[in-house]
Amino acid sequence: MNVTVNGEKRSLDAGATVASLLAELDLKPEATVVQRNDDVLERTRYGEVELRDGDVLELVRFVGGG
Amino acid sequence: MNVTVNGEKRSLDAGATVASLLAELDLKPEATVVQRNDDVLERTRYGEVELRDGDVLELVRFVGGG
Amino acid sequence: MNVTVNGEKRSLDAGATVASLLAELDLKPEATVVQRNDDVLERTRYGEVELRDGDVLELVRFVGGG
Amino acid sequence: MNVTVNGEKRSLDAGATVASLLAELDLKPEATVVQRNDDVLERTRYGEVELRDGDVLELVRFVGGG
Amino acid sequence: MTSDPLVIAGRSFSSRLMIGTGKFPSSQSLRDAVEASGSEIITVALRRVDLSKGETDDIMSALDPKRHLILPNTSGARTADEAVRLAKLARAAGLEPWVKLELTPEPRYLLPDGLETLRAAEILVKEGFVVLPYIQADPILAKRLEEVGTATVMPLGAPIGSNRGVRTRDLIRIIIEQSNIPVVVDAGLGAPSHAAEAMEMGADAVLVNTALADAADHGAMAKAFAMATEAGRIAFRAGMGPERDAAEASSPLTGFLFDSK
Amino acid sequence: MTSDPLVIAGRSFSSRLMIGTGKFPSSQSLRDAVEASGSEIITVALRRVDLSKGETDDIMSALDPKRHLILPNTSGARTADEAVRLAKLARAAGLEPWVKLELTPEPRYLLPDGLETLRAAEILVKEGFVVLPYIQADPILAKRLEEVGTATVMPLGAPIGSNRGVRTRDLIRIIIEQSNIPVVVDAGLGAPSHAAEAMEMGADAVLVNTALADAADHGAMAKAFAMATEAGRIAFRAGMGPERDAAEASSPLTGFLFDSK
Amino acid sequence: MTSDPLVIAGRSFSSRLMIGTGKFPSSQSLRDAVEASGSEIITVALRRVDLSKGETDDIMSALDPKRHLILPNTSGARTADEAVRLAKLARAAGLEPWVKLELTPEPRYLLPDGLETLRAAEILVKEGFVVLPYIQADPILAKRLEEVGTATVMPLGAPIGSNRGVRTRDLIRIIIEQSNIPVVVDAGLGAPSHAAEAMEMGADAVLVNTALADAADHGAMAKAFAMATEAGRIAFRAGMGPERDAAEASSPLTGFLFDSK
Amino acid sequence: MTSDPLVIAGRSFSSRLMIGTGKFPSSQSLRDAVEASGSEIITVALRRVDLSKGETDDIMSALDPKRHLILPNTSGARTADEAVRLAKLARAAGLEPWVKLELTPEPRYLLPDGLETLRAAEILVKEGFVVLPYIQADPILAKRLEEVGTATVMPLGAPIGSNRGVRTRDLIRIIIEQSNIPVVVDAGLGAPSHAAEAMEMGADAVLVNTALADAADHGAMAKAFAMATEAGRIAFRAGMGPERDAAEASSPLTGFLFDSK
Repeated sequence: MNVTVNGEKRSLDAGATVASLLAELDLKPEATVVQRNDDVLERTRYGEVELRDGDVLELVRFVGGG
Repeated sequence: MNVTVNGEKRSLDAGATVASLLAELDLKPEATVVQRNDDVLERTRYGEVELRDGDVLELVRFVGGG
Repeated sequence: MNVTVNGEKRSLDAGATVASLLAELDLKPEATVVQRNDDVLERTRYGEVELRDGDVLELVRFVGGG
Repeated sequence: MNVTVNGEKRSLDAGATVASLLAELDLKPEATVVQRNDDVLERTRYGEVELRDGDVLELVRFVGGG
Repeated sequence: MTSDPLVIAGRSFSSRLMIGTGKFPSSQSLRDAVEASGSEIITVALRRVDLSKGETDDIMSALDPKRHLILPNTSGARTADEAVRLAKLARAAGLEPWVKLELTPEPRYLLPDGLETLRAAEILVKEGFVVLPYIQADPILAKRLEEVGTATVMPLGAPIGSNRGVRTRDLIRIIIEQSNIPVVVDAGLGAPSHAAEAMEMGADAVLVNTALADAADHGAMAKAFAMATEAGRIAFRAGMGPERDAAEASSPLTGFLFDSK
Repeated sequence: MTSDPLVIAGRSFSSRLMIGTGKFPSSQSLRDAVEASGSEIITVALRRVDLSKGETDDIMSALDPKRHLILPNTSGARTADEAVRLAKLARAAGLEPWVKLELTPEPRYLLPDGLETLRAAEILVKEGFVVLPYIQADPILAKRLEEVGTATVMPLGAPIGSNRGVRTRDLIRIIIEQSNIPVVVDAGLGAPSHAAEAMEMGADAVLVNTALADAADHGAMAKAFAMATEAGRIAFRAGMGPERDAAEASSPLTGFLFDSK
Repeated sequence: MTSDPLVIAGRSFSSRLMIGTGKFPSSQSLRDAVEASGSEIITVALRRVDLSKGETDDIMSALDPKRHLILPNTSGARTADEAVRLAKLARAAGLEPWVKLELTPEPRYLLPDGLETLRAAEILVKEGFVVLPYIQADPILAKRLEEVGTATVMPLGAPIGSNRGVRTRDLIRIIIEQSNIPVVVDAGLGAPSHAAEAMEMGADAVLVNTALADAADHGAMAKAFAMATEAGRIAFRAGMGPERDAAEASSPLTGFLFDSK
Repeated sequence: MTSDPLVIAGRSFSSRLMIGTGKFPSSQSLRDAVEASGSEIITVALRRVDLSKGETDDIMSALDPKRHLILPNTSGARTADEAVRLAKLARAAGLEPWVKLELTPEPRYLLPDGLETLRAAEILVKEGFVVLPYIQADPILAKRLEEVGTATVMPLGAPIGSNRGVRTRDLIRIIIEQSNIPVVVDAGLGAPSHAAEAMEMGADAVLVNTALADAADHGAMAKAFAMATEAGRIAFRAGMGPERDAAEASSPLTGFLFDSK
């Protein structure tokens, strides 16, 4: 299936979850905020949430800022 | 008849014109801008324009300003 | 005998000492520096030092300063 | 004969004058101030003044300054 | 300086000093200042006649519409709507459709309200006015006003009448750097050196009033501001040298006497 | 301003701008600056002829002794003795017995040495010179120099050639307040606004060099300084208003429209 | 200073120094600064993960939610709408509903857009956020923000990262005089003396970032700012003396020796 | 800061804030200031006893010779000779042979006389005194004093008691750059931010008196100056960032949300 991650198209295997996507991208779940189609997901549910074709994901984190 | 001049109630004789009002107030027509019920009057017509009961007049002039 | 104290003439009884002068002036010896004819006297000797006619004394102290 | 000009030793033919020296150095007399052994020479006399062995000369001019 | 005219809304002016007409002790002192300033753009305000006073001096008698662009301000307005009404009244009274847009809700410092000013500017530009807005030294607001079509921006150097000079210089500098319309430094200029500084920074013009009215000799002070404004402009165009941390000798550092080789 | 001459050592000058002649890229650019400045007091330096170069431009050709008081400086001198010798040499070379006394032992900031300057001043005054000493903005030293008979004091605004302006304003103000001889602000004036500020403070004159030589258009910059210097003087005499913390309205705060009673 | 807490939106803080976390060369240097500053309010930004980079340092590991109020800013937003979305995202990510509202459309000077900031502030306040808006030193805008319910105003001293100090002091002074909510001077403070000056003027707090990141020793600089901020606050409360034109002797002017009567 | 002692004449001090004892309303307020300042070098003056008054407070009771170096000044002296006599009198009275050399002939601005100060310094150094001369911000004089062997130079920031801050900063900077002995900024420091600024510039210490005596809470103000002085020193050593003309973002300028690729 195809999803958009941070503005980039990306194809994932069926059954992919947020957790598996983060693992694939080598990102720590606890440091990453995930917005899916305008909803921000709770960190605890990253394992359950299955991605769907056409999902638009924003993977965001806090960085240094003034 | 009663008119409002610069926020003050004032009673005038019937037939009073803008010109007669300015004269009564000792004001130079050429230095005074007259707004009557939201219309600004042409200076040349001060003599003709008869005032009506309930008219609201603003007598205005240019002063020093920065 | 006559002495000059801080620019003022003053007459003292014969036998007056620095200590007796300070007492007469109601001044604490430990807070007062005494210069006599250009010599600064040691505080311990105020009791012994007898004043002589014509002595010029400067009674000085430390005060607040920047 | 030998003279010192602006701190440099220099040998001149006998009979050399200030004027001939300036000419040799390609300097305008009217723009050059000549000090010889602490005396400043009058411009009008540059032609007459013969230099002597051991003379110390300062050739000076006005330049731009603030 | 006719070779270097100030152009506002397609109209050329040879003087870069605008003056205000407030607070002069007499018509004569105002006439002296107007004359000596050589100004071509002169501001006036609109006020109700004081009926209790009757006839008083007519400010307009000191001005000559042939030589002076009489620029009405909207002082007294606290909202965009009031400012628009004042502008229209001035135009209806026979002045050209130019207006110094001035919206100062707070009386202690008389600082302009950027939001209401922008709102009024949009309306007045649509109504065909040439709009010269008085603003704080806010480069973002200046850009917004340029976008809605004002003819200039008039950022303040310091509060009106404070004579404090170009205290906002860091921001004025940015406004000048970014602006495509003339920048007129208005308010707070209390000395000719302040006007010169603004012009040296690249401002297109300055507006002065209080400093002239404050003077003991109004005509002389107006002349002084005119000269300093022109001097600052000439210097800006002549290319100024950089500020240096150390000294740079003005006399040669070689050829000293008394050195022997 | 002929009604307000600058008087130094009993001699009157109509211009209050003195200029230096150093660092101009060409004789022509210097001529342009001299002409446009309208200056009547113009400084030059004395240097050894560079024998390796032969004939070069003659600075004096740009000056006219009838219109200009040519004021030699003692730049290059590191001691009172050297300064005195330079002054005498200049006089012997045909200049009038006027000298800008300049004693700057240290090359990085070229700040004047007050002690040597005072020592040289005493000697030169005795020798009949009209002495204009370049000094740091030291009010005590300024008084000492006045006491030994110098014709002026010339405190610096900032280091020579730094273009930093009147950084010493707090002390210049005191010197002006206490001085009975003309105060000429010299060095560091990099913009016409700096010259105007010095004059507004009550200085009697200013001296400028680097700012003119730095300019792209030397004549224009000289004209700008001349105008600003005069503007500052006129303003000083016209009586300037006070600096205020709050605003002071330039338009009336009464008679607003839209108020009903 | 626990007897003099900073209170924002009903919450008390003992430190009046807020710090930003940008531009530190390493997590350790940031940790050092956070520790030494004693700050209780620390700003962070929200950014997309760079997918090409994979895992990187986690800024949050340097912060302790128990001791620090982590204040997300809306940097990157160019419109009110974007700012609102960023604020909500930060809250959804688990931070408290506090936000430093920062709307800087122009990249060269990063000056905040007052109109969009006001618009965003109204929305965020309605949504229940504690809003700390970054603004230019505009007293009129500051009042408007107070009226719509922001918790503070954060006027800039100079452009972000410029280290220029409180260049807007004339206007900051007015904002402090007129404000009923805490005034936090933000941006441009490059030295501890700048922070102290802001506090002496009566500011309630300061925010610093670049000056800490610029330092060679980040921890030491953070400590210096903490001390200077507190020093400025103490001085403000202790009642400072007036600036004087003349001297006022600190030693007695009487009782001199060597005087004879 | 014990790792960074101030060393004068071979003696180490951990505090870089020196205080004066003049003009305090009471012994208690002075004691509070001395205590809170943590100062180790404290100045006093010498005056004739007022015979008409009899016994008064003894300033020395507020000081502890074990913890404080009591530094007598020569205030009141108008000549080198008087200053030397005062220094000797203080030493004879039991103080250590240290002296703050202060020669101010003129009462309105109390500016020091450089010539007399240099003359007195030469004598006192020969007599074995540790000499700390109060001077105007004259880099040439500072060098002369260093050459004759003074232990420090103490240039003024502004006239005594004026609270105007480091107005002489351009020249103080040069003195610091060129000096091989400690530079103590003395006089005119009216706020902790002024002390911090002087230390950030690289001054070795500051001396404050009037600002403490002026305060409503003397102890608090002394503490504030102590903190600010140390903060400025720490910042100087921590390496400060440069002043920038434009902004430098403290939050990343990449990774913005809402951008699609």
